[in-house]
Amino acid sequence: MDDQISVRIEVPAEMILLRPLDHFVRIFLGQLPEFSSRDDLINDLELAFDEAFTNIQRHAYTSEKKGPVSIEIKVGSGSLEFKFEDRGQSFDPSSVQAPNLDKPSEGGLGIWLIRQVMDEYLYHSEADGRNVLRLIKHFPRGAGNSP
Amino acid sequence: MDDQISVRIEVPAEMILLRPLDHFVRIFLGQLPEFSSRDDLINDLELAFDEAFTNIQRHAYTSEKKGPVSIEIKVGSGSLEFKFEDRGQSFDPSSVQAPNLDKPSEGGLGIWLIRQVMDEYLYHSEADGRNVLRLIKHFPRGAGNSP
Amino acid sequence: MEIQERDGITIITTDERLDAVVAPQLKDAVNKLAERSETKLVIDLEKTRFIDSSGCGALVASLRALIKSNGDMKIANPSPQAKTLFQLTRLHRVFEIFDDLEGAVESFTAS
Amino acid sequence: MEIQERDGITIITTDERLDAVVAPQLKDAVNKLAERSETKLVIDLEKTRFIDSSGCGALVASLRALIKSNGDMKIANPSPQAKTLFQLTRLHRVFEIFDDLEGAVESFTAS
Ligand SMILES: Nc1ncnc2c1ncn2[C@@H]1O[C@H](COP(=O)(O)OP(=O)(O)O)[C@@H](O)[C@H]1O
Ligand SMILES: Nc1ncnc2c1ncn2[C@@H]1O[C@H](COP(=O)(O)OP(=O)(O)O)[C@@H](O)[C@H]1O
Repeated sequence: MDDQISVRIEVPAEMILLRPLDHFVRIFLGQLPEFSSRDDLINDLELAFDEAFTNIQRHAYTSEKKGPVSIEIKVGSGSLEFKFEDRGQSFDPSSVQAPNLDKPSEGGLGIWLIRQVMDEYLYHSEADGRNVLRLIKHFPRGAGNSP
Repeated sequence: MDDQISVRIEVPAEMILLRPLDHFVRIFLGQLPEFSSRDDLINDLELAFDEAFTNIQRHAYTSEKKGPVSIEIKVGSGSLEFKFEDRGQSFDPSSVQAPNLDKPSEGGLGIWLIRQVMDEYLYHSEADGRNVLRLIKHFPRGAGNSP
Repeated sequence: MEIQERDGITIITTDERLDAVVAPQLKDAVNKLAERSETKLVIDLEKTRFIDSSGCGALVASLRALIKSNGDMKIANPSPQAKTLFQLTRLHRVFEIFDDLEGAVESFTAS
Repeated sequence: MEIQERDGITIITTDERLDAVVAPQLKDAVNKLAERSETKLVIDLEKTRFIDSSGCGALVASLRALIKSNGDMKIANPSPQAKTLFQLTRLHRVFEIFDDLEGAVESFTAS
């Protein structure tokens, strides 16, 4: 993991940050050789990132004034990780029911979508009040060249 | 300064981060009511940000492997600040000569351009090796409405 | 987001992104349109590169509101990302989706 | 960045940004073109929304390399941002700048 590149971003979990962050992720990943001409993969990763941030904005911080979210993006030679830390309401992802796709509803797709496009959805809460969400995607080395 | 919004970003000072960061800044500022329909102002701010990051990438870290840069973007009710911290080579901005615009050359425009579009260019080095660059722009409250 | 009328059909052209930022706006606009019964609406995604679950939710809510007042909704011009998302969520079986705007508009006048 | 030839005139269409990321590429490409004497080059900025000082530097270097081998360079389609930047740096007095590609191309054939 010598050629790992890592980025840390701390923002308030406000809706106004969603688009700047999504664009950052998309343009950053789009420049990595691993993802060149892999628009489908970048779309998936942007979606997972977008859903995770939106959930923290909406569910971890329910009051008007939003708390902070700390984001880490790590790209290694064979995998990518988005790590989100918030200090809001925690929850138990295993208790969230999968959506019934035969009865489309207005919500309840976020976590399910993240799990569809990422390989791992790992969530835990620390004693100091931090909730840590890690989304991981594995890809073959040189995925960009052999789609 | 109650409605201040602040963002922190830590990245390696690599060229691959320039575009993701520039886009983040552009889209973030573009959504703030202060800058709505002020493309000229956003262009100026993107340019200042771009030049400051490029200078750190190029001059503060001269070796192949780049060190870290920590960026803070703060928007208050009447001003905006970009703060950059690097741990590389320091320099004395007051010793940098203004470019001779009658003899166009390939370089030497960066700091001058930043000073043209921002109100303040403040640079100092800390004892612990951090070099701190603060770029400040003042704008009238509600600038967006009365261009 | 732009709204226009053409021969009794309303066309909403969404922006580059149909995400949590604009989903409430879309729902509000369609709820207003649905006050009139039998509203025929086309959502033109031509400019929309990216849709998330909030965007999908707004589309589901929009269709539902229109059907309640005997209207209907068609979708035109999905991007590759939108197509993938509609397939994944099986919303392609819920929405009537057309590759171009004309097809969506004509499907109303034909019926 | 795209390079094409048209009636003995080379046209380079730059991407959305002409910044430190692509400046070396542009310089390399023009240096190669300048190996041939009397190269006529148009830099078409139609797609370019944003230029920084590295982009300006690459344009200055390009003009210089071409003139050295008796060629010339014109610029077409500057964005509002590019116009402002060229004025600020007074490069609008150094470069021949045209509002559209045709004007730039014709300025070569006319002379
Ligand atoms: N980051 C989070 N923090 C706290 N609760 C969350 C978080 N993400 C999801 N949840 C909870 O899980 C539920 C399901 O989330 P999701 O699948 O994204 O659908 P939706 O957001 O539409 O409800 C949410 O309604 C919320 O109660
Ligand atoms: N952040 C920085 N850290 C160290 N040195 C710098 C920094 N910014 C500028 N410099 C120095 O100041 C000089 C002038 O910078 P600038 O006006 O941006 O022009 P250029 O980058 O084209 O040389 C640079 O050549 C460099 O020596």
